[in-house]
Formats: sequence, structure tokens, C-alpha cells
Amino acid sequence: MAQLFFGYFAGVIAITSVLVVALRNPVYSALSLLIMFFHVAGLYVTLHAEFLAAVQIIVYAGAILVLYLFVVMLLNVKQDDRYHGQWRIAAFVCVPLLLELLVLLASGGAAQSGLLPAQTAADTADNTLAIGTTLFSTYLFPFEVASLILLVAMIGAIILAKRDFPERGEM
Amino acid sequence: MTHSFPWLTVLIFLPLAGAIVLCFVKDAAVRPIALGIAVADLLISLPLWWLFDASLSGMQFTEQAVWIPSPPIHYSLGLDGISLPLVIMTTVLMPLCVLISWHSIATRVRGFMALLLIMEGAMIGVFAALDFVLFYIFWEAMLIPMYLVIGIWGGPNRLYATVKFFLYTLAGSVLLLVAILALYFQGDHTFDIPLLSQGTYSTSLQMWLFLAFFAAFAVKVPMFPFHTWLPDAHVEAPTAGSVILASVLLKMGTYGFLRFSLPILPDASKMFAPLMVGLSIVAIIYGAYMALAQSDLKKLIAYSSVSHMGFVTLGLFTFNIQGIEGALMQMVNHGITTGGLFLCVGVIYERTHSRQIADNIGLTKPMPRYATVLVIFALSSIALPGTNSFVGEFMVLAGTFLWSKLAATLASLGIILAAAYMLWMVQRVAFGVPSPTFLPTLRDVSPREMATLIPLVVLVFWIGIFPNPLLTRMHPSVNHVIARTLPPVPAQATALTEPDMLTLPSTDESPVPLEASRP
Amino acid sequence: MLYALIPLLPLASFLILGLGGRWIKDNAHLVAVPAVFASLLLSVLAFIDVAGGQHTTLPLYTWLVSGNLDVHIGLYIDRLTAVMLLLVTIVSSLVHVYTIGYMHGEPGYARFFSYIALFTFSMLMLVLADNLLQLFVFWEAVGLCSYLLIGHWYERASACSAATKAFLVNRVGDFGFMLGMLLVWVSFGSLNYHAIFPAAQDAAAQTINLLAPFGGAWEISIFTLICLLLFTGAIGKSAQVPLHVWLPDAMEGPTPISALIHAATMVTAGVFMVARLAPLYNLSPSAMSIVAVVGAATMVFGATIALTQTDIKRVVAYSTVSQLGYMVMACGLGAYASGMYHLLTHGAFKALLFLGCGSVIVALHHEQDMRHMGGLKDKLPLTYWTFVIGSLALAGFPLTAGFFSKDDLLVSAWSSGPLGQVLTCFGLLTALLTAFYSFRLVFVIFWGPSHVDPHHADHVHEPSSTITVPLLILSLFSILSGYLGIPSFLEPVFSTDGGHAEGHGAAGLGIMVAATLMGLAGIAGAYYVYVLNPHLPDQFAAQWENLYRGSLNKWYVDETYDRLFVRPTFSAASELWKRVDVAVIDGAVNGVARAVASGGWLLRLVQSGQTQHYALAMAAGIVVMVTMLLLF
Amino acid sequence: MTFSPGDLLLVLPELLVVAAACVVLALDPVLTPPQRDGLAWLSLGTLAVCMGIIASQMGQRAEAFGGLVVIDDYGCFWRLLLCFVAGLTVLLSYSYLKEERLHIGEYYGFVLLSLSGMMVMVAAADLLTIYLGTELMSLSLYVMAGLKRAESRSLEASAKYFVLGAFSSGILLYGISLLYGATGSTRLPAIASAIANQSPDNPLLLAATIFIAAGFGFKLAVVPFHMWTPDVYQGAPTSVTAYMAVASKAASFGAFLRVFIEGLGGLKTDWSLIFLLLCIATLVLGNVVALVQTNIKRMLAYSSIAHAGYALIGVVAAGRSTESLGGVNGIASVLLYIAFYAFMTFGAFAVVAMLRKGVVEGEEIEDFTGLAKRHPLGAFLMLIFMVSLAGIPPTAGFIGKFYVFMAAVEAGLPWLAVIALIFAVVSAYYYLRLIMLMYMREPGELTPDSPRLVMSPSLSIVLACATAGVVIFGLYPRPLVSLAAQAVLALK
Amino acid sequence: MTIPVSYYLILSAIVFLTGVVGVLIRRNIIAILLSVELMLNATNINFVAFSQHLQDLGGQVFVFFALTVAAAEVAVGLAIIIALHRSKDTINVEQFNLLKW
Repeated sequence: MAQLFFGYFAGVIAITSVLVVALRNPVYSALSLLIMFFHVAGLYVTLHAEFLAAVQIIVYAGAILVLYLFVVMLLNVKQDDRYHGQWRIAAFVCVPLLLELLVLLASGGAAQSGLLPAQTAADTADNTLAIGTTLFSTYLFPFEVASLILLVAMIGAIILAKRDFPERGEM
Repeated sequence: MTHSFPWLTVLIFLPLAGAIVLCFVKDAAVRPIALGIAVADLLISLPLWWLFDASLSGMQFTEQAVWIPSPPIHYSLGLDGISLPLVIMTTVLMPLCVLISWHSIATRVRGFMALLLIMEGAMIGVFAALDFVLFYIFWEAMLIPMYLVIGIWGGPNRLYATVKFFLYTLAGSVLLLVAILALYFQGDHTFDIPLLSQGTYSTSLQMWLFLAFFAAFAVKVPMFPFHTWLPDAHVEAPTAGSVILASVLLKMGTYGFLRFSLPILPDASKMFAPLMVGLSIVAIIYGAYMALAQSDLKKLIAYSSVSHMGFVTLGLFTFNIQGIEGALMQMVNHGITTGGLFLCVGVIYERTHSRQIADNIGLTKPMPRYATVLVIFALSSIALPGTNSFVGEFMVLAGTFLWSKLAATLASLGIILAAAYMLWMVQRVAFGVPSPTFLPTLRDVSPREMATLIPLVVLVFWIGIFPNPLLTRMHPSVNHVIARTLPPVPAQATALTEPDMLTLPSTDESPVPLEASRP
Repeated sequence: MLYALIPLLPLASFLILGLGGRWIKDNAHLVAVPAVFASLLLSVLAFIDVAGGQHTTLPLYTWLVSGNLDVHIGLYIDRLTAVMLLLVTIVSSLVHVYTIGYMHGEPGYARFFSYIALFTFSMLMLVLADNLLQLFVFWEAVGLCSYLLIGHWYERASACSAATKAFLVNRVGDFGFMLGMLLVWVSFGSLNYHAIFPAAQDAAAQTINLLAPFGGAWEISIFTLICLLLFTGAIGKSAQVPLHVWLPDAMEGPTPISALIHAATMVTAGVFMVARLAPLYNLSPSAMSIVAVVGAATMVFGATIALTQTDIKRVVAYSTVSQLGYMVMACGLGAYASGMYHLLTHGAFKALLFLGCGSVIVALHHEQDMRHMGGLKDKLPLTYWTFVIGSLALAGFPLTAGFFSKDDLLVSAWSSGPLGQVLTCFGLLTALLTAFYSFRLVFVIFWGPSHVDPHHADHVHEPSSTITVPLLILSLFSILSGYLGIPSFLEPVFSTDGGHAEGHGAAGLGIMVAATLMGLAGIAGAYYVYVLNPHLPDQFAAQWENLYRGSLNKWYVDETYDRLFVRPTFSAASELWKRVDVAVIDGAVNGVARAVASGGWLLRLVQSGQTQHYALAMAAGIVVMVTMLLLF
Repeated sequence: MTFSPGDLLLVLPELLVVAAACVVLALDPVLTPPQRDGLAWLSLGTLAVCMGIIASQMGQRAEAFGGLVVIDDYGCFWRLLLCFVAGLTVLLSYSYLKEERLHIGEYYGFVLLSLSGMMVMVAAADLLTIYLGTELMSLSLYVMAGLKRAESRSLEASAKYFVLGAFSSGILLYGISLLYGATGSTRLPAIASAIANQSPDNPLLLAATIFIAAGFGFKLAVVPFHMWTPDVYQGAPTSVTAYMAVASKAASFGAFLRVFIEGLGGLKTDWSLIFLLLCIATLVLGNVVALVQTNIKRMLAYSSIAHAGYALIGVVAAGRSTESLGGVNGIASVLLYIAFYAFMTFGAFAVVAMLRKGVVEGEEIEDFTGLAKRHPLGAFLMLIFMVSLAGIPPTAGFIGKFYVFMAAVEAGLPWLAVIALIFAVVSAYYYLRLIMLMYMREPGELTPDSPRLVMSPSLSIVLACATAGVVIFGLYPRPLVSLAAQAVLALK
Repeated sequence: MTIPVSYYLILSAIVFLTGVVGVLIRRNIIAILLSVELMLNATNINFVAFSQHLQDLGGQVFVFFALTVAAAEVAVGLAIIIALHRSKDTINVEQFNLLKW
């Protein structure tokens, strides 16, 4: 059963991710990505990370991807016909990398068994509660930092995307 | 008394302070103040000559303070018989450099004088430093001022020359830094030069270090085939720059050999001695040939420097007292003589604005005093007896002869060739009829110029006629160096193999064996 | 201590004139002449002092000490030195006086005096030296004076070249001298005569392998090597073949200089040196033979050239070369005393001849070509007669000084052995040639029709007394010095020399007669050719054109040297510079710089501005890193 | 594991910086332009206070927030340096922004926010905190690089920086995830003990190391992850470039060293090999390409790449050293090197910024021609910085190189030092070329309307600080040396 | 719970590399950002899988923060893209080559 789910999610994730790259129209790419996000969320569920699955859908699919689509529409980007001229070279670089990674990870994953389980069990009954508790106790500091990141992103986006550059000072 | 007063610190930092002062004085006062500081430094250095105890081989006037505790780098200064003459030579030359630049440097005088003084401080520092890192800092610190002096006040092709000078010498000296560090870790974790000179290091390490030292020092000397920066730099440099370059900077290389290569790496030095002697001889002969081919006065003198410095390196690597003391003498002599020659070229360049021999001919008639001085320096340059260079070259040859007769013979050829290019130069420049184009500009030397030349002339003869006071001060230090290069005395072995030696009284009247130490 | 003043007085004179010449100017002689005469007086005192046979050593100061290289400047006076002192101071004094007349009004008057004072000082120090290095120092110093004086008229290109040439050729000789000296030091641990000579006796069997650096073996006696190396110096200084080329050119200098330096004193330094070092030379028969042969060759060679030269000073100069050959040959044959004897008499009569030439030249307003002379004996009677005396002495006419010394020399040579006998024959031949060319000079200059430039012909008159008085004095010496018994006076100095005593055997008598006859024949021949049949010279020249041209052109030695050494050196220098220094060495340096810069240009192209290229580089970097770790 | 209020005291400097940033951002819209200058002074004041607090924190070691953050000498060293550089940046920007007519009050806010990110990076003891700090820093810098929106170069720089930055942070994150998988934690001490307990040949670990190295390589601008540097440095406003070149690099080194020494110390044989290669490549490429640059900012960018290479030597030495305390010298040399680098590079950029006057762009190297005539003091200061960058005594640059090479030689890598020194000679060429242009060439036509170069007071302070650092530490490096040595001991 | 963790690793590696390839070959800057999202998601899969495997919540927390950062990045990135598009009228990465060499 678990293998079946994994196989399904993994297959779709792999296919859609390839499609994201392969499809030339950005809108289609974004839509493939959307599908992929959902399946990743599904995968999270199978891994007992329900909270993350929800966040994945809300934040990624709901916010980020919509933002992408919005910008694509806003800019009215025409279809991008060609890949970058270096795609052959990229293949030469990435295929060996993939193979190497597979070699490393396949053998590495096998060597994983020796680790002790950590203190906080991940598949506790209430995943959301556990994460929430952790976030606001142990990870309070990163949480604040993350808020700063969002602040920067917000103000930065405003500054950069403002239409007119207001020359407010007459020095 | 001698220990209480920080002679060397004052010597080094007075010019540096002077350079800073120069930045804040009125334009008109720049030259006199620079001169005053240089003269003051000279006056401070002169007592050292008499305060120096010629019976000691160790460092004198030492000062030491911790500079950086980890690794232990000290601000450590001192003089011995090897560095004393060079320090005094430096202080003697600097006022002359200021004087010769009095009018010839018309733009940015403030900067020029400040740079001269900075160089003076750094040069004295190089000779006085007893800490290897301190030495290296002074050594490198020389580069930028010299770079600027050539590059800003130099001749038309100065940019090429100055970059070449800088990169060439820098490339040589970077290896020195690695060698210093390697020595630190392989030795007793010290940068103290006297301590390092007592250590023993494995032969292979010595060889590597020697090569690294060689890169730095050989470029500076410059030895064949690392000499090509010299003619360019000399030709383009302003007079004072040429003088400093030839008289002091080149000595830093040979000083390095004497101060570091020989005592710290005695085995490698001996191993490489044939190479060094070979290169020296090539430099002597090759430099002379190059000088013969030149039509530019400064280039001619520059190549003659290559030849003369060949004698110095030759003497150093004979490992006997005559050779090394001769080399040391020759270092001082070359500083005086070549410095004098460059001053002469500067004087004439101020008049004709040409350094071509073809333009500066027949100067005796319009400029008799100038010609006299020029001829004196030229004769000194060809090691005429009675002048300073003879003493040095003769001693070097004597030392070389002990080491290898063939080497001495080949080196002696350099003396013939030196006479050839120098006299040919004199024949063209001093004798004959002046070119009418330049005749109106040929005023004889002014008192100021005479004041720059006369001290050197006096020194030429003084050292030529009374070299012994100088030599006396060198003996203990040089013997100290030589003692390092001698093989450890196998007293026991001798006793075992040749028992008769112990019983026989020493009848050997001539201490020098015929077939002297031939490697 | 008083004797230290002998050289120091001329030194003082030099310093005063050299530093204050600008103010002293035409009064220079007031400083120089008294100084040299004082030296002369002191020399006489010194001579008297050592005439008894003892010698004096006077240490002055320590010059340099370095290990066992220990050189003290000191004065050493023995009989040999004493006679040389006399020669130098006398000739120098006379030349000083002569100069007053000869150089008066010249712009370089004071300078000239300062130079000859310096020369006198150096020459005196040379002969007074008690060690080899001091000898060498002043050996070079006299060379310097010679250089400066030859180039006295520095605006004349030929004078400057001659000066440079003289110095350079001497340098070549000194190169050998230096090495010889070093070998002495290495072998005996000292440079002092008093230390060398005894040590040399002990080390007589030492040999040295000449080919050691090359792995070969050629053992020769150390003394042979030392003597030959030192003799190289003498070859240069005493103008022996093949380094004689500078001496004739040196005649570009003012005539007093030719007399003082290039006839009487400096050029004889080589002979003096060989005599001084007789104890060393005696230890190496083979070196001696070479010395003798070189001397003989020079003797003949110089004489053959002197036959055809037209410049009167050059004739005398080649005659000097030839006569120096005599002396060197004598020394080489062990007849040091005879050599020195000839040196002294030659000093007198050759100085006389030169000064006579100078007198003629001054009278003719600096005309030196004998083809523009003739018939001067009435206009310049005093000069004529002194000149004849000098020539007679040179030709070995009986009862002149030259007669005694030359005969003595040839007799000693003959008696020294088989080599000596062969060389004596050449000596006799040279005697013939000598007499011939010296009287050719007399006849062409003073006899026959006048070819003097008509502009000057009427004004020709005897020069002032400062010129003529020295001539008279020197003629006196040219005759009298033959009667002084110098050889026996000097004999004790060369104690090992046994050849001289039997000089008056039958063979000796024969040689004397032969030599005298040769001299007379030469004079007669000259008379026949130049006075009786003035057309003959041209006829001979036409008949043996090659020989004539060879002699006239000094056997093309200069040209050969030019081809062999001078030009190749210069072209090698410029080729080396262009091909090696600029092209290879500098090329390599600049090449490295250029290579780095082009590397920069190339690598710069990687920075294409394409963001994705950058990303690709990063990815590639990861691939490389992973691969590396997988491989290791 | 739980939060205690005392922890806030430990991160007080960070909090102050953030607070100041918020104040600046909040006040900016309501202030008039002249009043907005006050924001700069506010920032400065905050930074000064922070430095005081950090200095007082020296000597202790305290963990905060359950070990996510650690306040030790090592972190304090970097935080001090970063605050100092940020202060200089504010001062530099103060005049530069006026010159550029960039009147954005948010600018100072971003400086402070990115500073807070950097401070978090160097004080973090957990990969998560490090990651967040890095992102905070980077995001601010992306925005800052694009602040000169009117110029497409600036935007392009921002875009490139952003795209590649995102790419690299993906790589870094991937590496972190693998490391997390291999060791079971993101805490550096836990990682270290996990590594100590298993075979170092674990491929997962190695892969993680490589990806993390690549991620940091990007921030450090190490070849081949350097390629954004020249473009971004050139395009960004000069004051931002200076800040990026110095502060971001310093913070990245701080975090990088902590990760690799504290966390991945057990794998040092592996990573030192990687960094050895990267180091050589960086030295070669940085120096050689800098030779042929015509834009001063690009040249300085390549120079900064090359300097990262020199600093890496210390890292390699730390990794290769076999002695028990061997790593200490290597790391200390990196600390010193970066500190000295900060002074000289910032100084150089400040001079470049100074040249930006009206029509004079001041960014082409040719613009420096004859500067010694036009502005002797500026030229002289540039000379000092160039000399120091070239590593010639008696400047701080030499001392930095000295320690780095010393570490290399001690670690048995004299040949690496030789290579580095040979390329130091190459570097001398392009630094000298600038000196040559300034001093040895005549300036071009000075048109009457070309403005006189005047040093504003704030710029003078910046230059004075940088020069003082270069010269004083060149002559008397002892305080900084002992500070670095002390800092490194905390790391162990 | 029988899926070995290496399966997840391989999946994430594939997705990650697909993202890398996307960054390398797409010319549209938005597509490039989408590819970066792929990379981040691959990472997240790793974290969650390890988190599950190790029974440690830390991984999930990390993912949470990674998501936040991704969101922030997107915001900034899209702002940059808009500004760029406004000034250059293109979002083709190849066209951004004012700065080179």
C-alpha cells in the first residue's frame, strides 16, 4: 500500500517536475508545478507531516504559484520558444551529476539505519501541535528571523516594483 | 653609553619622521629640510664607525622589543661588521641624492623628497634588522617608494621600466617569504637571525631554502640571467633613483646572500657554490659584453653593475675571508663608484637632456672639472689600483683563486673587458670635441653638484689607499660567517686515521694549501 | 725615513698641481721642478747609502690585511733599486726642465706637470716596492699616467684612441700579472719579496696541473707558470711582441712623455720586474727560455719596422721596442745585470733621442714626418750633435754607452748557452739594423736637401735653453754611463748569476768585434743609401714591395688584432645584446607577462554576462567536486 | 530547550539593530528629506552601541535559544567587524546616496536588516539559523543591489544576483537536508558528534559536504561559484558593492568556518582537498582575470575573488594541519585576513565612491588617470589601499598574507604558499596599474564644469577609518592578532 | 513504513536535478524561478523523509522555514522581474548582458 502511494506520488512528482522544465509556455510550467505541489503534499501526508502538507498547499499552491501566474499574466509574457543555447552542455553537466548523486544517495540511504531516533517523535498523533509547540519554544528565534525575512521581502518588493521612482528630495 | 642610546632606531625613524614632516612644510622649505634630515642621519650614523668595537663578531648597538608575540616577531636591530659599512654607505649617499635632485626634480618635490627619506629609513632597516620578518618588511617596503620614484619622475619609458622592476623584484622576494616561514617551522620557531644562523637544518631543506633565497637575492643583485630589469630601471629612473638603486638596492641582494644564505644554509651554499660561481662569472663577462654594446650612458653603467656585482657574488661563494671581505668591500665600492657614475650622468643629463653617448662627447674642454670627476669614477670602476674598487676586486680574485684557479682566471677577463667598455666610454664622453648642438648648455659643474661628487671622490681614494680600517671592522663578523661554512672539525677522526699529525709540530708555513678547497 | 720623501715629494707636487692647477697655471714648474730635483738629491743619497751592498727596508703602513693576505706598503732599497731611482729621477728631472720649454703656453701646462709628477711618484714607488702587490699597484698607476699623458691632447681623436689602446693592451698584460701574483700568494702565502724568495727555494719542486678543471693532466712547474704569468705583465708593459702595438701609437703624447715614459722608465718596468724577481725566474729554466725568445723576437721585429717608418717619433719608438727586446732577452738568458745595464744606458740615450726629436718637432712647428725635414744640421746644430751622440750610442758605436752595454749584453748572452748563442746571432743582426735605421734618421733629418714646409723654413731655430740643456746633459750621460761599471755593481743583487764573470773570454771578444762591425756597417750602409744614393730607398721599396709594405705597415699586426679581437668583441657584444639579452632573456620575461595577460583575456571571455552560464559553471563545479571525491 | 528571557540579552545587539531598522523604515515616509539624514545618524548610533555591547560580551561563551545561537568570542569577533563595516557603509552611503540622488530612507533600514542577518549567521550554531541568517542577508542585498532602479545595470545586477543566489541557496539547502539525513540533526555540535560516531566515508555525508561547500562557495565568491561577483559588484551602487564585498563576505566566512570546523570538522580531510582545489582555482582566476579589467569595480570584484582565495588558504591549512592545535593558526589567519581585507577593500570602494561626482562616473579605471594631480589625498589613500591589497609591507594586507602563508607552511603546504605568492605578484600588476594611472599619467582635459573632487566629512571619516586600519594594523597588528587568536579558541 | 529512505532520496535527487536543469536551460526568468522552486521542493522532500526516518521533528520545522523563505524569495524575485520588465521590456535572461567581461 505504502509503496503504491509512494510510487504514484513519486511518479507524478517526477513527471510534472520534468514538465515544468520541458514545457515552453510558462503558464503550462506553472500549472505543472501546481500539480507537483499537490502531489508533494500528498507525499507529506504519507510521511505523517500533515501540517506541512497543509502549508504546502496553502502557501505554495495558494500563494506562491498564484503570484507567479499573476506576474506571468501581468507581464503578458510571450511564449518562450527556445531553450537556452547551452542546453547540451547543461546535459553534459547534469547527467553525470544525476548519476553520481544516485550512486551516493543510494549507498548513503542504505547506511542510514544506525541513527538513533530523536527525542521528539515526528509521527505523534498531533503533528500540528507538535510543530507549533516546537516553533514557539525551541525555534522561536528562527521564527523571528523568518519574520524579518518576510519584512525584507515585503518592503523590498515594494521598493523595487514601485512604478514611479519618487524623487522625494530636492537637495 | 652605546647600549643606552637607540642609535639604529633613530637612524631608521628619523628619515621616516622627516618624510611625514615634509608633508606639512612650506614648498620652499622642502628641499632644505630634506637635506637637513639626510645630513642629520649621516651625522648620527658617523659615530657608529668609531663606537663600533672591531674585536667583536656579534651584533652591536642591539635593540630588541617584542612586536608580535605569536609568532614571536621582534623589533630587533643590530649591526655587525657586515652591515655597518653598508649602513654608513647608505647614510652617506642619501644627502648626495637629495642634493643632486635639487633642481632636476622640479615637480612634486615634496613627494620626491619624502620618498627618498622613506627609502633611506627602509634601507637602513634592511641592513640593521635582526629579525627575519622585520627584514622582509623593510625589504619589501623599499619597493613602493622606488616604484613611485621611477614611475613619476622617470624618463619616457618609465612605466614599462618601473612595472618591470617592481614585478621582477617582487616575484623574487615572494619566495623569500615562504622560505622564511619554512625556516621558522623547521628551525626553532624563531625569526631571530642570529639564532637561525646557529641552527642546523637538513640538507634537502637547505637546498630548497637556498633556491628560494636565491630567487629573491639573485633578482635583486641582479645575477645573470635575472638582470634585465636593471638596465630598464636604471635608464628611466631619475638620477637619485639610479643612485639608490645601484648603490644600495643591489647591495640588499648580496647582503642577503651574506647574511642569510651563507650562515643559515652553509651546506646548500657549498653545494650550490659552483653554480653561483658559474653564474657570477657569466655575469662578469656577459655584463661587460653588454656594456660594450650600449650607446646609452646609463645603460652602459647599468650593465657594468651587472658585471661588478658578479664579482661580489663570486667573492661570497668562495667561503674564504679574502673572497668574502673582498665582496663586502666591493659592495661598498660599487655603491660609491657606480653611485658616482650615475651622479655624473645626472649632471650631464641636466644640461643636454640626453643620455646618449653620441650626444655627450668631448666634455673635457667645456667641463674640465666634470671630466676629471667622471674619469676618476670610471677609473675606479675599472678597478685601477689606488681606487677603492681595486681593493675589492683584488681580494675577490684572491679569494676565488684559492677556491678555483680557473674561476679566477675567467673572472679576471672581466677586468680587461671592464677597461674596454669604460675607457671607450671615457674616450667618447670625456675626450674629443664637443658636439656643437649642446656646447652652449655645457656649463661646468656647479658648487652644489661638486658637493655631491666630491665626497664620493674622496671615498674612492680613501678606501683605495687606506682600506684597512674598513677591513678591520669586518674581520670578526666575516670570520664568524666562514666558521659556519667550514665542515665540522672531525678531530677524533683525524686522530684515528693520522696519528702522526698529532705528534708532529706544525711546520706549515703557508697555511693555504695549493689545491685549495675544490668542491 | 728620509727616503720616503723620494716618492712623496713628487706626490706632493702632483697633489698641489692637481688640486690647485687652476690657480697655479703657468707657474706650475715652480712647484714641480724643485720637488723632482729634491727627489733626485735624495736618490743620490740613497744610492750612496746602499752602494756598499746593504739594503734598507722602510715600512710605511698596513694597506690591507685579510686572513693571510697581508699587504704592507713599504720601501725597499738595494743596489738595483738605487740605480733605477737614479735613472728615474734624473730622466724625470731633465724632462721636467725640458717640459718648461716644450709645453710652455699650452693650456694644459699645469695638468701636464701634475701628471708627470704623478708618474714620477708612481714609478718611484714601483721600483721601491717591497712586495708584488705594491709593484702591481704602481705598475698600473704608471700605466694610468701613461694613459693620461698620451691622451694629453684630448681633443685629438688619434691621441685618445692611442691612450685607450695603451691602457687596454697593458690591461691584457696585467691580467697575467695579476694571476701570477695570485699564484705566488697561493703558493707561498705572501706577496713580500723577502718572504717569497726563501719560500721559493724550498718549493722548487712544486708542480701544478694546468688541466685540472677539465680533468686532464698537464703538470708543469709552478715557477714556470708563475714566471710566465708575471712575464705577461712585462710583455704588456715593456711592449714585447705580441703586445707591443700600443707603444708606437703612444707617440701621440707630447714628446717629453715619450722620452720619460715610453723610452726611459715606464716601459723598462717589465725588465726591472724580471730582474727584481730573478730568484723566481732562476727556478724555471723553461720560463727563462721563453722570456729570452720573446725578447729576441721583439728585438728583431721592432728593428725591421723601424727601418721604414716615416714619423720620426715612431722610428724611435720602434727602436725602443727593439731595444727593450734586447734587455728582455738578456734577462731571459740570465744576464740580468747586462739587461739592467742596457736599460740604464738605453734610458739615457733614448731619452736623449726623444728629446732631440722633440726639439726638431718644436723647431718645425710640430712637424713629425721626416719626409718634410732634411738639412737641419746647420739650423739646429746643438740638436744635431746631441742627436748624433744619441744615435751613435744606439748604434753601439765604440766608446759610447750603448757600445759597452750592448756588447756586454751580447757577450753575456753568448756565454749563457746554446739558446743564447742562437739568439746572439739575432742580436748581431739587430745591431746592424739598429745602426742603419738610427743613422737613416740622422741623415734624413739633418743632412741632404731641405723638404721643410717653406712657411716655417725661415723661422727654424734652436729652441730655448730649457730644451737644449737637458739634451746636453743627456748626451753626457749617453757617453759616460758606459764607464760606470754598472754590471759589476749590480752583480751581487743577482747572486746566482754566474754568466757574467767569464764575459771576456775569446768568444766574448769575437762577439764584441762582431757587434762593433755590425754597428759600423749599419752606419755605413745608411750613409751609402741615404747620403750617397738618395734614390736607392725608393728603388728598394719598389723592388721588395711586399717586404717594404709589411714593414711600413708594422707587419699588419694592428690590423690582425682588429680583425681577431677588437671587431669580433664589439660585434659579439652587440649580437649578444640583441639576440640574447633583448630577445631571449627579456623576451622570456615579457613573454611570461604576456602569457599571463592573454590568459586573463581568455578567461575573461568566460564571464559572458549570461546568468545561466554562471549557473552552469556552478553546477559543473559541483560535478567536478563530486567526481573528485568519488575517485579518491 | 525552552526559551528564557535572559537569552534576549545575549542577542541584544541583534535586537537593537532590528529595532533601529524598524524605526528607520517606519520613520522614513514621514520625514522630510533633510530630516532623513537623521536616520543615518540613528543607525550609526545604534551600531556604536551594539559594538559596545558586543565588546562587553567578549570572553564569555553562552548558548541561547536552546543552542540555536551561541555567543562566543568567535561570533563576537565577526559581529564586531560586521557592525564596524556596517557603520562605515552608513557613512559612505550618506554622501554617496546624495551624489547618486538616491534618496531612499529604506536604504539604511536594509543595511541594518542585512546586518542583523549577518550577525545571526555568525552567531548561529544551527544550520537552520545559519540558513535563515543567510537568506535575510541575501534578500536585503538583492534589493540593495537593485536600488538604483533608474539604471538597468543596477537592476540587471540585482536580477543576476537574485537568480544565482536563489539557485545557490537551493544547493545549500539541499546539502543541509542531506547532512540532516546523515547526522540526524542540524545543530553543529550534534552533527560533529554524529560524524565522530560514524565512518567518515559515508557517501551521504560527502555529498552533503560538497553541496554545502558549493552553497557557501557562492557567498564567498570562490571559483567556480564566483561568476556573479563581477557583474553584481559592477552593477550595484558603489556603497552597496562595498558592503557586499566586505560585510557579506565576512559574514559568510564566519558562518562557513563555523559550519566546517565545528560541524564538519570530522570530515576535514575530505573538505580540505576540495577547498585546496577551489583555492588554487580562485587564486589563479581571480588574479589573472583582474589583470584585464577596465572597470574599477569589476577589477575590485576579481580582486575580492582572489582575496577569498587567499583566505581559503587558511581554511585549507586548518583542514590539512596534523598538529593538535594546528587548525587554530589556519582559522585565525582567515579571521585576520578577512578583517584586514575589510579595511582595505572598503577603503578602495570608498575612494571609488568618492569619484562619483556629477558627470564623472569614476568607475572606469581610466578615470583614475592623473588623480594624484586632481586630488592628491584621494590618490594617496587609494595608493595605500592598493599597496595593502597587493600585500606589500608595511600594510595590513601584508600581515594578513603573512599569517595565511604561515598557516599554509605550517600545515605542510609551502607549495600552496608559493603558488599564492606568485599570483600575488600577478595581482601586484593590476593594483600597480591603478597607482601608475593616478601618479604617472597626466590627467586629461579638466573642463571647467567638471566638479572639484571634495571629500565630504562622512567620507573622510570612512577613509580615515579604513586608512588607519590598514596602516596601524600594518605596523602594529598585535591587538587584532590576539583578538583573532582568542576568537578561534572559542571555536574549538 | 516499508519505503526505504533512499527512495525518497532518489526522488528528490531527480526533482532537484530537474530543477537545476531548468535553471540552466530556461530562458524565461520566471521559468527559472519555477525551476528553483523545484529544487526547494526536492529539498523539502528530503527533509520530511529524513524527519520521518529519524523520528525527529527538526526536519519538518526546517521545511516550514524553507517554505517561508521561498515565499519571501518569490516576492523579491517577482518584484525584480517586474522592475526589469519595465526597464528592458523583456524577461529573457539572455538579454541581461550589459554586465559582462
